[in-house]
Amino acid sequence: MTMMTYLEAINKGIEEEMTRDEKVVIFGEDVGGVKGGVFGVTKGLAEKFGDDRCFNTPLTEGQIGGLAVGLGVVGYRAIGEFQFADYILPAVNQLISEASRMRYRTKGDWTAPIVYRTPYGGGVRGGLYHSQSTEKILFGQPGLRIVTPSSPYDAKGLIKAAIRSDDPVLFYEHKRLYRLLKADVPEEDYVVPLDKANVVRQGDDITVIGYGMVLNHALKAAEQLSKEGIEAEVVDVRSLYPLDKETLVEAAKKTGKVLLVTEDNKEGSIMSEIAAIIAEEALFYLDSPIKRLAGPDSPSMPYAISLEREFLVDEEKVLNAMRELAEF
Amino acid sequence: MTMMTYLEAINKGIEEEMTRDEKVVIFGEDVGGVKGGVFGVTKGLAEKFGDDRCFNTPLTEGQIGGLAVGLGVVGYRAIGEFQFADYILPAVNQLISEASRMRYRTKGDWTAPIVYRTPYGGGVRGGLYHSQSTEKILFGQPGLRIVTPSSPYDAKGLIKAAIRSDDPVLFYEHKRLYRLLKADVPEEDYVVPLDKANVVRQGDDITVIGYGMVLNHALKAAEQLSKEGIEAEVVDVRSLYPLDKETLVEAAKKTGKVLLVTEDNKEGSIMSEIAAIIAEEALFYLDSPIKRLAGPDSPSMPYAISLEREFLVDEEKVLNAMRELAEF
Amino acid sequence: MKQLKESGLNKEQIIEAYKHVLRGRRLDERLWQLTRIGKTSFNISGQGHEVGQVAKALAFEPEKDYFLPYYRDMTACLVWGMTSKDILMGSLAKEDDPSSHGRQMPNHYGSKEHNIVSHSSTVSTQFPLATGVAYGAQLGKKDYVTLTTTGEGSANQGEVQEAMNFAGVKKLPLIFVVENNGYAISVGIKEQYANETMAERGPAYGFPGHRVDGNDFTETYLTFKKVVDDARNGKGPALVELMVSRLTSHSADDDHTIYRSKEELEDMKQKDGLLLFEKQLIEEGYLTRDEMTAIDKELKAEINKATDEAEAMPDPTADTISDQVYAD
Amino acid sequence: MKQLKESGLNKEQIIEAYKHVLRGRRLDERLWQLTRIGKTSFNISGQGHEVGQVAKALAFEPEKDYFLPYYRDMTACLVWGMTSKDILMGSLAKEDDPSSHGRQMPNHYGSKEHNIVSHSSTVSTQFPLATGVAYGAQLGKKDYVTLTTTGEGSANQGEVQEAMNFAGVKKLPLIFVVENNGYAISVGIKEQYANETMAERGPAYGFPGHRVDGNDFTETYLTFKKVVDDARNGKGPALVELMVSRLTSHSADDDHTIYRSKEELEDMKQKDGLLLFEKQLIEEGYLTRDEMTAIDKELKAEINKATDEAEAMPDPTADTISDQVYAD
Ligand SMILES: Cc1ncc(C[n+]2csc(CCOP(=O)(O)OP(=O)(O)O)c2C)c(N)n1
Ligand SMILES: Cc1ncc(C[n+]2csc(CCOP(=O)(O)OP(=O)(O)O)c2C)c(N)n1
Ligand SMILES: [Mg+2]
Ligand SMILES: [Mg+2]
Repeated sequence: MTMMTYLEAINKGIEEEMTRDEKVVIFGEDVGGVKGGVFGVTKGLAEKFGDDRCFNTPLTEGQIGGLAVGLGVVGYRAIGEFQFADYILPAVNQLISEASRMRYRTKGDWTAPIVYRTPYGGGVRGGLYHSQSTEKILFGQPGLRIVTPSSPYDAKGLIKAAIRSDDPVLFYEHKRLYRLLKADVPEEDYVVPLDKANVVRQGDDITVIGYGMVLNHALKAAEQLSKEGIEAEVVDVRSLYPLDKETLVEAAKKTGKVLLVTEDNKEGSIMSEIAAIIAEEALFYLDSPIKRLAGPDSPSMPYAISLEREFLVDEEKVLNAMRELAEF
Repeated sequence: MTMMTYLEAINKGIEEEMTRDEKVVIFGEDVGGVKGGVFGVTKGLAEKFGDDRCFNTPLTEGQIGGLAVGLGVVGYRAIGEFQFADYILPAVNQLISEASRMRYRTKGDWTAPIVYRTPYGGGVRGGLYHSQSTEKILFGQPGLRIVTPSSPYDAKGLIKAAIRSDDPVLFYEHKRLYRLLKADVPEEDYVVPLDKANVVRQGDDITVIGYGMVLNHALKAAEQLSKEGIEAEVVDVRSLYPLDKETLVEAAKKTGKVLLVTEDNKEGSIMSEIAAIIAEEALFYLDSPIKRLAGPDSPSMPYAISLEREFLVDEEKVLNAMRELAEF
Repeated sequence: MKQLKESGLNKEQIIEAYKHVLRGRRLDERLWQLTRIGKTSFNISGQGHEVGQVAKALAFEPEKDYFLPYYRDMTACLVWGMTSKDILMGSLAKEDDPSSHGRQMPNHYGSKEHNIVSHSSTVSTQFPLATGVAYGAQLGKKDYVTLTTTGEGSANQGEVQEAMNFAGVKKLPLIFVVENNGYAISVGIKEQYANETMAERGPAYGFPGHRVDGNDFTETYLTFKKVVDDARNGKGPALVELMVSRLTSHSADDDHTIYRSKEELEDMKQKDGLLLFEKQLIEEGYLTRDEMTAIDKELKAEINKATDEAEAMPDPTADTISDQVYAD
Repeated sequence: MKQLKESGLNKEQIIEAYKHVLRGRRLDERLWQLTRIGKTSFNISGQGHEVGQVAKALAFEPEKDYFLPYYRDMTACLVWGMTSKDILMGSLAKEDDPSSHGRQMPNHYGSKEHNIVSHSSTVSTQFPLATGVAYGAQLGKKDYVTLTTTGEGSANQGEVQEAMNFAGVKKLPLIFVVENNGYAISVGIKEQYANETMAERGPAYGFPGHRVDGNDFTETYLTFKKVVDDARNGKGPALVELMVSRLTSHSADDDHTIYRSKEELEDMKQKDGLLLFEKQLIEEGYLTRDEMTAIDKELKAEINKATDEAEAMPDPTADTISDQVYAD
């Protein structure tokens, strides 16, 4: 076990996989050379694996998206980085039209094993274009997987699983968690499944479902509420698409009171799909309306501190919503 | 009143608005000249309004998206056509980063009054890339509106309202409805609001919510069921984003049994958001799980007739789902 | 026009080339026939592109070189190794269609067996992919060359420029082709781009660009021979603009008599590359008219047989709708 | 370097130009200061670009011409009419910030009053917008010219090429500028593009391209004068590549000493355009060192005052989070 940040865990996971399989290559804007990414996630990789396997691309996200697919069809495992999740938008066409459909449209003759990594999320004074949760835009594209870790342990195990997967995987990294979370992470080789939600805390009173920063808020709030005699079941969605319906539905049934938390806008977020699944498959187990706690329906996320705070779903908002639900 | 197809109604609506306001311009691939669009929606407009106001663009959707925004900031009302809804993907960055945020990011100093028109939907042997319902990709972007007509009357009234709106409006046209629907449409000037769902049929037994082709299936199925003594409330969503929550929630409460129908994939469709809203705001009015009838979670929509049929939500599937719900 | 013997190909090879050209024409005629009688629902054809495509493809080594074609490249795909039956199975959407197993529309060529990578309908997305395939050659120290193609309208897509830019930076063994037939559906060249030639765009990304008359077999073949040799020898990419004619309407859904004059259509027919090639073959003593008639008969028989065989193949079954969405 | 008098500007104008340059430098130094002491959380700076930006902007008529800048264009925006206080209000995220009313990060310049169109953080999205603004001039028969800018890294984005292509086709009164400082964050030119100059890309889209030394005031001014005059006279667009230096790290979040050598940094400092310009002004008899010192003092006082005033302005209040999402 080594103490590692969320960021270091991702870096380590990539390093291990690049060592294990020389077909793994990684690229993106500022990913190569001595810089190793604007957040430092790819630090040391160019030095260790050479400039052919870890390299800078020109500032062209569509190209990053398509380059990965092309490498995939000739047997490489490409990891393409989008510098911010906001800048995945120029690559949406490649991700949906190409990456997510190569397998299906050839019935498996050609495949595109890819990891697209990208930092997402707000609360870093990033303003409208460095704070977004863009995963909803690519949600619901069969053929593509979307996953996100919410702990250092998952960060390492999930990136390793993503790299080994034969599917294209969109790997979202919460940029506020990069250095905020530090925990013991095994040095051994392990993977975390790409298709399983994770019940991170057991409880009988309410069920809270989330991922990323807000999941960590929920965990803290749950400890607080425990002192007040309220026990929350907390579920980390982890596999954003396809969703692990079974685990999510079970967790909803268990307490009958469900709070879905996201830092994205309320309408159209992944939490809406989870609500729909629960309303379809567990309706008669529910003792309260399915509550969603989310950002307002205004464009994410203004820069001024007053506005950013107003937008953000912080620990206090999560705590209040959990308490309110428990009291319902 | 004149008998008009859905397609003619859109053409007429645009023509009326271009006559009324010389700031309205329209462009896209094959939109100008004598061709007037690959489906013929813009036929006659270049001849009538000149090649400056109705023109062909090069084959570049990102450019079409941004051109409209630029025209908007200097006082024009641009109508940009994406030849197929599938080909909106190269423009997603412009639509989300620019069109939907110009107003918000300048607190109203600069605005982008735009209509982006595009034909969507399957059942035309269009295969994977001429059949998609891509509205979910742009759903949930505050600042942008998404609307779609499901009748010739709405087609004319809604396109006129979209053109007059000071917001960017994504206007989805179901390509199977273009020539399938023909109805009496008033010659007078009228508009249909951009933010209201429409209860197209009253009933007390079940509530069916949908739009586009499947809405028309639901209407036919409702007539059939009426003969069996089952009365369906049928709601045309019409304003896909932002949703008209009030009307949708009222309709759900009225019967307590809700069927949501879409020809899109099941996960991540707009119906999921509607389910979430109902589960949050009308849970205790429900007598049955919120049912969603949708395409399978495989990439829309294979070409082979057997596969296309399997994918499509047709009248029979809608009828069966409605009957099943009524019997619940 | 250059003499055929200047190509350096021997008589046998030249006659083989002619057979490819004629097979392309006859097979396409068959596809139109099948569309007219309703056995397939769509065709988009390369009539007028055949001579250039054969000359282009013959400069490669299909056993190892990769090809990422576009929808008019049927004849080039035949040279690359696909059979008439393969093509027909695609148009008839058969389970054994090597392009997509019936999942894509007709004319979306691909074949794992022959290194022809599947393409989408969204134009030019293959360009970034091709850079990945080509980068794979550098990474793996393989000496294959990659070819990718598109139309002159589609060449304006941003992704094309991004791919060319990357290819320049990495000096990839990659040949870009723009098949310039003067039209993007109804949009003529003046409305598509303002530069003199598309070939000029090569140097703007740091590599050579050549324009060749696609009806001049020898010039085309020699130009490709040179750029393919250079690419294989580490000298980097090239762009070739192939001047061709679109003898037919854009596709089965289009009627080009609306936007092209009678004179233009008549003139083009006179200059049909197939006729010019046949004239040249006779004049330069490769074949007699009788020999051509014999070849034609032989090819028609081949295509008839292929049609019968393809029609007899099984269709995809509905229960395969969700096969190969994901790897597992 | 050309003599200043060759510019055709009189002494007063040249001194005015110097004041703009120095104001740009001093104001940016203030912004860094505010960042260091935590009063703003971010800065990205145009140090090293100032001389070229002033020479560029002076060739336009800001009362009527439109400007779609990028984040390093602060000095050009000052010439266009924005004040130090305007800029400071942006960095301090004040309600009256004309760029975004505190909603965007610092350095996202815009001003309705001065025809400076708001831009996003997503690089180069302003290029397609600029074509819309410029097409508005043609449509409305107005004689304004539009200017848009980006960095040499961002110039590789597909949307840039699409916009240039359209501008060529429509012969728009539009000047494209690439401010080439040799770096895209840490990525040097060799990894960005393989062509000799960015200017070459103009002709590839059918219009002239010029490369100028941004530290050569006269050359830069005259080049812009010519292309602006041509654009205003209906001769169409032009591309200007402005060779400049990035004297600072990419932004407050970057440390360029990691990827740039000491020698390079030292050498660049020696060639600081401000110092060269001052030397030239003295040598050519426009100003004495003492006069410059006086101007500097005056500007510092102006900036101090502006800082005080800007700091005293009100912040946006949390309750405005949902203002101006939509028109109504
Ligand atoms: C991104 C995208 N936009 C639009 C279309 C619709 N479309 C198909 S082919 C075509 C014209 C292509 O013209 P060109 O590139 O010149 O090729 P050609 O058909 O002439 O060979 C268009 C607009 C598409 N398939 N993809
Ligand atoms: C689409 C997009 N991708 C990535 C980024 C992150 N980013 C911001 S500036 C920058 C480098 C820009 O370099 P260049 O265009 O040369 O401009 P410079 O900063 O050197 O003036 C990058 C990668 C972004 N803002 N937008
Ligand atoms: Mg063409
Ligand atoms: Mg730069």
